[in-house]
Amino acid sequence: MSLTRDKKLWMYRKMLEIRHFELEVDRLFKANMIWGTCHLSVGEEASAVGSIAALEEKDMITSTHRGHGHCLAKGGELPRMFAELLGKETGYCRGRGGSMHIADLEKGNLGANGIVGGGIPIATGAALASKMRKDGKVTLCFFGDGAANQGCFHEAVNLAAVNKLPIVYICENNLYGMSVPFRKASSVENIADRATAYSIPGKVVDGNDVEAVYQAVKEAVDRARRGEGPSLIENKTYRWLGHSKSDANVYRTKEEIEEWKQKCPIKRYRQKLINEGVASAEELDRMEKEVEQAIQDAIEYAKNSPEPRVEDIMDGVYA
Amino acid sequence: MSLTRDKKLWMYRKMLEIRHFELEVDRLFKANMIWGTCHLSVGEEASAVGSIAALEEKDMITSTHRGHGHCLAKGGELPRMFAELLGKETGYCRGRGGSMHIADLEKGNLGANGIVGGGIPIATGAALASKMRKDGKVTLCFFGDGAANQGCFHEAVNLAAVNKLPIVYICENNLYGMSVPFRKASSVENIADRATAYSIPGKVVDGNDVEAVYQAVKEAVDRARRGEGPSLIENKTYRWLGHSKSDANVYRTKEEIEEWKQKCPIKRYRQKLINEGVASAEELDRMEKEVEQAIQDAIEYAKNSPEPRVEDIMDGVYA
Amino acid sequence: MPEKLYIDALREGLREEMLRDENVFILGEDVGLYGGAFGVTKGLFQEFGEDRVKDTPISEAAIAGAAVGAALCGMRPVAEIMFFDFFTIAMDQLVNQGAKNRYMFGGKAKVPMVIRGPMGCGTGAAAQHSQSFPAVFAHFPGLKVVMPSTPYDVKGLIKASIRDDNPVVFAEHKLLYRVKGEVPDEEYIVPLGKADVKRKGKDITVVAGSIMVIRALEAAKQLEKEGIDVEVVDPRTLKPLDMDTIINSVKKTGRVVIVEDDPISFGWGAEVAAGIASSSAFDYLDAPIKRLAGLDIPIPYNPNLEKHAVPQVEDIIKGIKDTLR
Amino acid sequence: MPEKLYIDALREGLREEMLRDENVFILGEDVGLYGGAFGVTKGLFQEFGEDRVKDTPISEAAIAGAAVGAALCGMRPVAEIMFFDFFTIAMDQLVNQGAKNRYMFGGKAKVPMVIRGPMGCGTGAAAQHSQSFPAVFAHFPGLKVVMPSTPYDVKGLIKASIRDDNPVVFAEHKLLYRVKGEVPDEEYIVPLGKADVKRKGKDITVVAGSIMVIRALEAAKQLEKEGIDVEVVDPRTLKPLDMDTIINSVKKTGRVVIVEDDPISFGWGAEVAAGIASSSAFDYLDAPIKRLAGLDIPIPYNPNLEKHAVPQVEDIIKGIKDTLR
Ligand SMILES: Cc1ncc(C[n+]2csc(CCOP(=O)(O)OP(=O)(O)O)c2C)c(N)n1
Ligand SMILES: Cc1ncc(C[n+]2csc(CCOP(=O)(O)OP(=O)(O)O)c2C)c(N)n1
Ligand SMILES: [Mg+2]
Ligand SMILES: [Mg+2]
Repeated sequence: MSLTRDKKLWMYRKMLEIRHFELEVDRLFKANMIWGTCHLSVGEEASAVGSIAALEEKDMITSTHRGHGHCLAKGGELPRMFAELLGKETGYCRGRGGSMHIADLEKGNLGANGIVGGGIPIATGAALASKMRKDGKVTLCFFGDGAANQGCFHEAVNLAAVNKLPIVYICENNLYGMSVPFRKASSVENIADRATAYSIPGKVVDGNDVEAVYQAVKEAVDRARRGEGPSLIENKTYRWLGHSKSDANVYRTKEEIEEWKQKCPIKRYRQKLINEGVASAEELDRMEKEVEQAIQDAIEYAKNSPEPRVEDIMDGVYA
Repeated sequence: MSLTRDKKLWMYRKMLEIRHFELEVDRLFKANMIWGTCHLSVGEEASAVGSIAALEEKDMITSTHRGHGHCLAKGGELPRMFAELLGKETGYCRGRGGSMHIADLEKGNLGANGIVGGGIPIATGAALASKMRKDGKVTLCFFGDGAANQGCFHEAVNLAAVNKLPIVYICENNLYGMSVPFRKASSVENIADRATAYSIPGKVVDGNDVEAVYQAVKEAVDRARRGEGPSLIENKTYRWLGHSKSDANVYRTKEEIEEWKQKCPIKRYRQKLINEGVASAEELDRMEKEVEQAIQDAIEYAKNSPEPRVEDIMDGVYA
Repeated sequence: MPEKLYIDALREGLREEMLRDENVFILGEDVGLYGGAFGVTKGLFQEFGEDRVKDTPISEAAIAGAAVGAALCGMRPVAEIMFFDFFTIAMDQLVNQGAKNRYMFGGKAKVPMVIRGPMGCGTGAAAQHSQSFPAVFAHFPGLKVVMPSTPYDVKGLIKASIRDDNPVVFAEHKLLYRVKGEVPDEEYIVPLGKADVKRKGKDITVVAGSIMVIRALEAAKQLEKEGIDVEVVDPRTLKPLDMDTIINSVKKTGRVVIVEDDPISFGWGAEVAAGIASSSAFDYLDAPIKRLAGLDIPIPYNPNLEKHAVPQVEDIIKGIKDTLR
Repeated sequence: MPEKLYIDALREGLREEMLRDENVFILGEDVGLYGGAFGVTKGLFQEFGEDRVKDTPISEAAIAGAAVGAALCGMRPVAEIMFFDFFTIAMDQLVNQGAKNRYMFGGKAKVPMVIRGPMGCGTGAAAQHSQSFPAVFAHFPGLKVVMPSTPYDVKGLIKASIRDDNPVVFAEHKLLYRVKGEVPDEEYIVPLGKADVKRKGKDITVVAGSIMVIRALEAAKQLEKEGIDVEVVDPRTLKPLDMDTIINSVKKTGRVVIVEDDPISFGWGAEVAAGIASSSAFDYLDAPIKRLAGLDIPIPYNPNLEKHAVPQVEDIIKGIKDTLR
């Protein structure tokens, strides 16, 4: 499963896109231009991108409250994402959902989720549909280390395992569930060890190594597509910023955060691409400029988009 | 942890009591003297008795829909149990609960449960209370193989494990959850293997060998009492009768049932007691007669007990 | 017209929709070989195979959640929950996911699923297997709630529910399974959101749902002998709720008794009463609105207590007479 | 009297009960060092230690269930659920276990626990973090349901709830946390089951709960200038529901508007309306009972839509005027 140059550059670009997108969101938040709350995945980009890189276009994902990265990697468009965060009619959810509910069904993104763990049974149902229809699709189900303590995780993984459903469960272990350290909430060394409880493969991956993530997930996706059932993959990573908009970070040390910043998945991949001669520093810089520009354009688009009309407030409850 | 003669005879007597109690219940049911439904544990007596034999009197249990055995082993009284099944005011629940809700708080039985898996978080809370109060109590939490697929199993065991609570989870694996075979519902060889998911000890036991059950549970109880946290024990066993009152048994073969009847935990223990010279066949026969008499007396008591008064129907909703 | 049992009519509805649309499938505990705890799905496993009549682990949250996910992908799952009380375990997946997905995604998803199961007391199943609380689901925007009372309705409504593109909570009643009624051989559906006047009358309106329709009709029959002419209106679906039919009936009769089998406080009867009290029927009311419902207690096991926990025919007769006085 | 924030008064109530009774303890997600998502438990961890202010895994069902179990053993747990929407995950443990245990055990167990958390919209948290549905819990016999609207009430009611020997669902409102009001320094409790007339008036009764009390009082203030004298009644607890106070007020004024922030269909306002319509106040009514409530939609994210999803002060003013016309 060797990666083409295009794929490598795609992965790098997507990580950049996510990083810059989220830093802009953070800025807009602080400027009071975004309402509500949101959860940023800065530092975790390799997990979203490496995982989704292993999919085909027709495949599906379910995402989490920390879902911007998943959405972008699965083909989400910057303008519609910003528009959603700004609550505009042109947003992915016509301004009804906001950050926690962005879905992009056409691209196979079955949605972020405000309920921790809430997407796990849904992803499992999507995989059940694929199996029944024999449509050859695989579903990736993202969730956090905290979510792995929800009952629905257990129920869904067991259901998938007994039915050999085409699904890959991806735990993004960033060492905290909100303020609670992984070790205080989860009585297990690695979430991947829980695979044993369902007789499925489990694998711990360096979640800041985008190619390692890709390889592990690809293997699991192939397995799923062959009809051999689910796998559980744990990407060990870290979020650099607070849990959500209001977070004094009392539960982590500056040193710990700094240490993880040193393990930046983007910087690391950039070095690798340069070292391996995949691209020059200049090419990558140029790419970054493009990304930044696209993001500024997207913000403009969002700002200029119309608000939803109050007359339409009842629309869309029922089909 | 060698067993005294008294304890051995107590275990034998309790198994007999449960067996005869349930066969009488079955008879009363068929005679339309019992209302509603009930779930009999004929064939599984060693699991209830061996497990509870490992407890001290102050310790607690939570039971299941198939809970007569647990209740009797924990000191439940035959007259009040029959009275409950007959819906009488003298029953454990004053006729309000019936088979599925018998509780005996004074004896540490926190109740049978009509919700499969429903008792698992409750037991965990009881153990939490013990830990906070340092009262030295241990809680045994009974549940079936089917219940081990409920989300609350996962949540509760993890909660107990991170808090090192004094609790022992006892899965009574009788190979079926209602009509669905264990292997079709649970993607794991043994429920005990799920212990790995919480880094706690897990052990598979021959659930028809009352002393083996005792030894395994005793070890886990001692561990819990020492403050070292929960364990998961799986008693492999089998129910001889239907799942509940109406069960055509279409999902099992006669041969399978017959084969398990050969493994009768009571017959087996009887032989052992005689072989080891613990008691003579006559002594054990006499004991059985006593048990039968006690049961007949209990049924009489229940039959002669008063019905609840309709005027009291609102009593006991709120404390 | 042939007479059929409620349970058989329900099964026929399921079967017809499965034949009609290969996206329809059944999942739940013991729905396969066993045919469901009450026998609703009996024979369907043999006819359609284990893929389309799927036994699941005992995992209500995953059953509901998987149904939501499969529905989002275009399947039309019909999930059986063995007893209505257990809907609480699947609650989050129903009300936070299934019900909200479409709206919060900007009107861009469909969740065509049915989740069904029996509510109600009367079989001695006690507190955790007997409660009726369909009103709870009707309070969550995005769900539809159906509560059929006759063999005719249950067949027509299950078919409509399966064809509906929204999540439908389909509340059966244990005691109705063995009730007989006319069911035509020709295909038909009963649309969601239409109340049905089960009996025409001019003296008083009884709004009854589910099992209480049967009891209200029996009460009406007995009162007929005393010259009291009772109109029985069955809302059939709680969401959408057809208040128009109810209001028109009340305007005609000027008196109303509402009969439900869930605990009286905050039950669906409250919504119906409130709807009447804030409607144009208010001026036509000649007596206070009367509500008959279950006591505010968990259902007791003892058969005599159990019987007293919810309205019986005698209670309905008395309630009607009190309101006419 | 000193003025305090609702959130601080609530915390004081928790703290006092923890000092008073060592069986009282707090459990929930991020309630420890972090002090709770909204800061309700801030400082308690430092004061009482991690045993009595216990961070749990993200496992709402186990939180509620463990509270039930601990309560059965004589502890008095106060479980925090981070958002009211997540109560659905803990639903079975609350309604099938906690609520029913005592009755189904023949009146022989006590379940002295509180489960609390913030409901309501107005912060842009969207569909899965904004819903109010306290009425749902009030429909389950065995639970009590409390819904405090002021700093005074929240302190007195949390203390009463903790001392109560039954499971209490304690519904706060996000927007109330920062509301200020008078809170005496001396110890007091507010008993469960007593409505409070938050403002006396003679022209019309407004029954409002939770955040809507604040808005109703503001509406009353504005209408005073127009010579309209509004009485505002706050039920404070939905279960037990003090209908007497409400009925007496309606008898006095002859007109009533009910204001709630949950979806209108099958909300608690329906029960209040139904209670009035079947009571002795029926004959005193000079106008149909008016209900103002949230729209039947999941809460939208966009701030303008969100504002329109539930009644605002203007809507209440309009509702009152319509009813007086
Ligand atoms: C059911 C539920 N419980 C609690 C919350 C509040 N909450 C939002 S995110 C979060 C932490 C989730 O931790 P994890 O799964 O590890 O994801 P992470 O935030 O670390 O990415 C919590 C507790 C929620 N949204 N849903
Ligand atoms: C939550 C819930 N789901 C389903 C049921 C119906 N039911 C009662 S017992 C049972 C089987 C339980 O299997 P297991 O846990 O293995 O216990 P066993 O009956 O074999 O002793 C089922 C499905 C229930 N009572 N509660
Ligand atoms: Mg995390
Ligand atoms: Mg079993």
